[in-house]
Amino acid sequence: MLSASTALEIAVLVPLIGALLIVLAGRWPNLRETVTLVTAVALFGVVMRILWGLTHEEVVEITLIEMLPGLSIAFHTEPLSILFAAVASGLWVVTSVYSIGYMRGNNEQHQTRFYACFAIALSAAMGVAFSANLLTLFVFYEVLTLSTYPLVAHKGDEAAKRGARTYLGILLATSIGLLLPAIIWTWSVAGTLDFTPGGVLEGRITGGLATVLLLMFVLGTGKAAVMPVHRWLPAAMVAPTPVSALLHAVAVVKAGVFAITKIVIYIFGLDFLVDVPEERLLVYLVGFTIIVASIVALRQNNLKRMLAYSTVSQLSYIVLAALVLAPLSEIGAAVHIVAHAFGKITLFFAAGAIYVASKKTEITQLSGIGRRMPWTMTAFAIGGLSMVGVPPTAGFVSKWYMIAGAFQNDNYFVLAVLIIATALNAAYFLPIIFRAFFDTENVPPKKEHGEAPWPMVAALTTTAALVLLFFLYNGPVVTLEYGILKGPG
Amino acid sequence: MNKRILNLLLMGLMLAAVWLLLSGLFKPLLVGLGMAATLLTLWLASRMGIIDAATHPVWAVFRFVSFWPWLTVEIIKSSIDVARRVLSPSMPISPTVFELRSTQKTVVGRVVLANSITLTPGTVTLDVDGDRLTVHALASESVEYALSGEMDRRVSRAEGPPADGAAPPGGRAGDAA
Amino acid sequence: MALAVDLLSWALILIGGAFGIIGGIGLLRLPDFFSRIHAASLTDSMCAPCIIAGLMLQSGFTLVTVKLGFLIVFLFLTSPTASHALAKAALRGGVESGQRHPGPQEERR
Amino acid sequence: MSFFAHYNYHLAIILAMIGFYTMISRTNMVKKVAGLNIFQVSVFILFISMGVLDGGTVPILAEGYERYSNPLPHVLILTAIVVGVATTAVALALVVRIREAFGTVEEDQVQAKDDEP
Amino acid sequence: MLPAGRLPWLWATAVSWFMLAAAISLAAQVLDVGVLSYEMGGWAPPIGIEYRLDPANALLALLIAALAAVVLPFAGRSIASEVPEEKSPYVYAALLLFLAGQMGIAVTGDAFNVFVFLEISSLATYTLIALGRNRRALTASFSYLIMGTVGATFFLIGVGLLYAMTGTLNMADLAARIPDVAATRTVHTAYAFIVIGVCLKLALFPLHLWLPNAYTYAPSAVTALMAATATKVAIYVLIRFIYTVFGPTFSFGDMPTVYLLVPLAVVGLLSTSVVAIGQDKIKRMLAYSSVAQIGYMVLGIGMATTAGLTAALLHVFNHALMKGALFMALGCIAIRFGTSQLDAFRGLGRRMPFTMAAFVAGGLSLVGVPLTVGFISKWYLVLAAIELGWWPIVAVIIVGSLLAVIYIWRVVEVAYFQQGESTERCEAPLSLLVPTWILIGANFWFGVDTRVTVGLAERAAQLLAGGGP
Amino acid sequence: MIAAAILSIMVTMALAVIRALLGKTVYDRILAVNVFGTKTVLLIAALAFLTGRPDVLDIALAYALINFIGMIAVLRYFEYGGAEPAGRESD
Ligand code: NA
Ligand code: NA
Repeated sequence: MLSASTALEIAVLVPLIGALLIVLAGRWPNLRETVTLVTAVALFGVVMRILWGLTHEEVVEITLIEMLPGLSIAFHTEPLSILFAAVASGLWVVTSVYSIGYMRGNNEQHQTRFYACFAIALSAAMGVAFSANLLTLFVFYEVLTLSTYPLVAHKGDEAAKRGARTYLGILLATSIGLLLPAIIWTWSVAGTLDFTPGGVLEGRITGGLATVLLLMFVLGTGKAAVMPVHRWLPAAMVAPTPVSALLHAVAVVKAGVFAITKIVIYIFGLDFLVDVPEERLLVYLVGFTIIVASIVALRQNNLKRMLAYSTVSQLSYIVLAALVLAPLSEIGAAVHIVAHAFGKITLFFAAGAIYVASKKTEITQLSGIGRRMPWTMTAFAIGGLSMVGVPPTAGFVSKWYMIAGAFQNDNYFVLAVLIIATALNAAYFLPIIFRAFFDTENVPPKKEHGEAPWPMVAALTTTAALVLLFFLYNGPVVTLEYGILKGPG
Repeated sequence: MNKRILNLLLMGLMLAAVWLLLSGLFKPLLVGLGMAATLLTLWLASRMGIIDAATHPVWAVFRFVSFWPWLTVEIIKSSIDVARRVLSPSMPISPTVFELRSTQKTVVGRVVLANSITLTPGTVTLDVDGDRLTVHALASESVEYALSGEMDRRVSRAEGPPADGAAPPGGRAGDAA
Repeated sequence: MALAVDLLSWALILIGGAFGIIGGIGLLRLPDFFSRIHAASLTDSMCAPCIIAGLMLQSGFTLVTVKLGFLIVFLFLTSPTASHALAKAALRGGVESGQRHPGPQEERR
Repeated sequence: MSFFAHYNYHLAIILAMIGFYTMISRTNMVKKVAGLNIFQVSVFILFISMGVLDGGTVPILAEGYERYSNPLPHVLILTAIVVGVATTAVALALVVRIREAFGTVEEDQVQAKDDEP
Repeated sequence: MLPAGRLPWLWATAVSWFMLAAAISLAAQVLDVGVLSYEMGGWAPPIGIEYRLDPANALLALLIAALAAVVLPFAGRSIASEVPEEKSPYVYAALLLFLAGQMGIAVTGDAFNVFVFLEISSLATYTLIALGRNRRALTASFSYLIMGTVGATFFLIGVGLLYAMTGTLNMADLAARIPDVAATRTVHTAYAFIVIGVCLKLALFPLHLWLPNAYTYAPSAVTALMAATATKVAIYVLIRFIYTVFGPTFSFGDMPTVYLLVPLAVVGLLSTSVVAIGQDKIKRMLAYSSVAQIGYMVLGIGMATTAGLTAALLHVFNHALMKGALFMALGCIAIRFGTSQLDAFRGLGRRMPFTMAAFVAGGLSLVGVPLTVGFISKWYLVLAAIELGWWPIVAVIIVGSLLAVIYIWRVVEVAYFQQGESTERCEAPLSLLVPTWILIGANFWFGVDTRVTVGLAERAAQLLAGGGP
Repeated sequence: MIAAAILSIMVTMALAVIRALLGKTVYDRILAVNVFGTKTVLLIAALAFLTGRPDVLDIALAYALINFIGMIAVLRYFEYGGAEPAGRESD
């Protein structure tokens, strides 16, 4: 049986080997896709093994390479890591199924490159998830950026290239320009980059400077798409839908918010930041992002763009929750990583299914589509309701913890933001659901169509089911995440 | 005996003598270096085709011995003439270009003539083409004198009967440079 | 005898020096390039040999004398060659060479 | 009279300036090389003149002399001259090749020909 | 006159390997018994020339020998494809002369001897550059010759003035005697001349103008070797003179070295990085990048701390590895396409996968990605800057890396995401790939296992900053 | 007496320098430089006597050689189209 430390070692390796095999199997599509699926399942299994270890008090930390004293590439396990890794690897399985339907249904080019880069991106996501220090986090964060570039530019036309360049430019510029200096600063202040329970900065830096450092971390982690560094996300909508799923739900943006949460908890430490009044300024910035992105989403007609801005605002929920600094809100942040992942991936799967079946991309074209694609649109409705936070969906659970956390700290600004944002979310999701099921068809489709190919429908049904299931069975996750509140020692 | 070898030997002796005279030191190391330099020069010279079986410029030096004193007197005379013209306030000069036919039969002979003309202040050889010399004179008086062929005759006389180094008829005598 | 040699030596040096200066003056005064060649020729053919000869007389008969002799021979071989090369190059380079004597001349080349 | 006390320095500086100016102001590559040579020679002169000793004679051993100038600068500069000659040779060889390739040794004309394909 | 073909190459390669063996044994002895000294012809300094090996120049000698031993096997095919066959013997002759000069600078303990070796290697370099295919190689070589000779002559002036003041040319003796005369104008002038002269040779901005053309038009193998070693040796000379001969007290106390080197390094590394982004000829792009990287090294030197010097020495070593590898990768491309124009890179990711992978790996190292040597030296440089509290410098180093990302990415994008006219595989021959990948491997090896390089650099830096040679 | 020789040689050299500076043609300058060179040979020879170190005569000989070769080299440069733009015939 696999030991936990071996599992940790191979978590990054499994998708990499998968990518290699995918390239080698490139000439035989069936084999290639089988490899993808097998790899995804294997990775999920490995992550589950690590999870099992963690729940049985098997704390693992391994150092792969020590370049200089105190400067190493190292992995460890902790509740937040395992949550992110589990979501990413689990959704990879579903996304792989969906991708097979989408790529074949659309006759896409360069499919081998697509699957290989996808696997590398997952490898990087595992690296981010299990990173035991900021340097490791940074390295895999950049690998994730680079490996997803070919995916975003997949179509290869001018628009795709332009979008991909914006994507790459913003992510690299913010990470090298802000995240890296923040890491260096941390090193020079604390003398270590290790993620340590309780943080490493307390007593070593003044509150004002800590806020500046935190701002550098928040904006430097461009993947979290806090305004004003959110622009890469709408620009990346040129990508094929499975890629959007990867970006929005599986790995990329989650890596961003995961990183911020982890930094807040393990580098700054909640106890330290609570005593820093200036930290509130960041809360305002993030709250502003939530509201503005929601308003922008409301004004979109393109379905995928609307979803993109929705992601911007939902990500800021997570960052906001992390910055509220109450124990319950941290749980809320962690849970929302899961909830949003399930919900958003359902929405994107649905949008992709609509596109594959009817070639429709605009919201106004969707009137009456619910009757042609009942499964798809039902899943869409579930995903949308989860975004709003209506029971019985996953979104309700996370919002519940966030609001509870805000009450814990008497943070009424956050409460107000959450309430306004919920109203806005309802204002842009509910009309679509009504239009799809209750309006009559206004734009006749080019050809008669029903549901999209079955793998896609299977995938989106699964994720929609997960949204509902998470509402019912979130207990283990929440229990696990209480682990992050454990103090030092 | 092979004439080329003889010429080489002679040249080598000359070079060795020059070395010894200039160095004035007779330590084994320096003499050895001198011999090495001599041999290197000989090798280069024969590679460049300077030494062949036909002629050896060294002979010319001896052959023209009778010509030197006359040339010295000539140089002194024309030097005074040029000096007078340069210093005279009116500067009585009349630069002229003229052509001269040489009667020498050897290349060496023609070179001696051309160089003698140049060596003499007041005249300079501009160009040599076959047996025709283009000459520049500071004053037109020199033209008549040069055309009278006094120098040409003396060079020819010193040159002696044509030996093996005869210039090809009408061919280029070669530039002095 | 020694006095005679000394006197001769001084005379030669003085004559050489004088011709050198005259040549220099000519170099400045004469109006065109080809005329100036003759002034230079004055310094090469008169000044240098005279001065070196004067020095030779000063040194008695030693290796130094031989070296000075070498110097004279060398200058006598090279200076007309250099003058000729210079004149020829100037002619090719299109420097005005003064009037042509209506003597036995044909069209060159 | 500090100027004349170190006149060798000043002469070397003047020479160096002449060489430097030539090198910078001329477009003709041969003249540049000439300027470079003047510049180098100024340094050689500086070095050698520094070795001079008041009342010292040429550093060649001879009867009747006690005081010689310092020969070390001479030796060094001899090396430097050799290096300089080699540099000049390479430079001139390059100029010859440049003329073969571009048909000119004027830097601006070479530049102009470079801009053509 | 000379036998063309493979014999000269084999000979040169054998010599380079022998040199490597010698350098290794010397380095081992230095680590074992400390400073090694040898007097040329038995003449004791200051009359005679002393060869002297300490950890600093043992590292340099090792670097030169190692890179030569890797580049010369590479040169065989590369030179054959870029230089006419009848001229290739001259290439190897000049390469060996170049190496002799470089090694000479590394081991000599005599200031004037440095000048001589500097010129010997430079003369060989001029010839090598002129052997490039494009006729512009000639003009590139010519302007390098002019600038390089001026630099060397400046250096000579400085050395001459030092000699006038101290009566010695031995660097150890100079170091001992300069403090007594440090207050004189002559020594100040000497310092200025030496620093400026060496900076010309090492192409510090704004004295770098000769470098881009020289690197661009020289044959690929020559560029690889030059980029890897030539400027490094000049950096070494700069360090030697600033830290050993003049000593930190004089260089940084009496002279405004910091205010000269640091601004120039900063402006240079930023501006030339920006210029590199605009280049369509990748060889020229890397050449500008070299000028920028020289900026990093000079920055480290200008910090006047042991940490800064350590970083500079590390970067000397590490940059040699990365630039050598990158230029060798370009050589692999040149052998197939005869150019390094960006257009030629279209679709190369598929056509020459191993070459392009090497280029990307070298590029990552250039950017300073962790696990590569580039990260190690930049990390030390940043730490040195933080130690001094020079936060703007930290920002500059990071911005420089960001600019490097941009110019490397341009190539990656064209090679991997643009279609070429052909998709046929045309991978470079193994005789080129293997040496290239050896250097790439070294980029990662020394990026992970830093004990040797960091250890040596720290020892050397302590030794140099301590004053004694 | 040797001082007189040196003086006159230096006067000649000065005059030659003036001509070299005045020009007009490049050949005038070369001529002046050549005169300057040969006078340098004499100067060195005379100085050898003045300082009583005739060893220096070797330098005079070497200098005469270099002067001549340099002169021919420069002339060849001008003859074969150094000064003129490209394309001039040379024989
Ligand atoms: Na004459
Ligand atoms: Na002459």
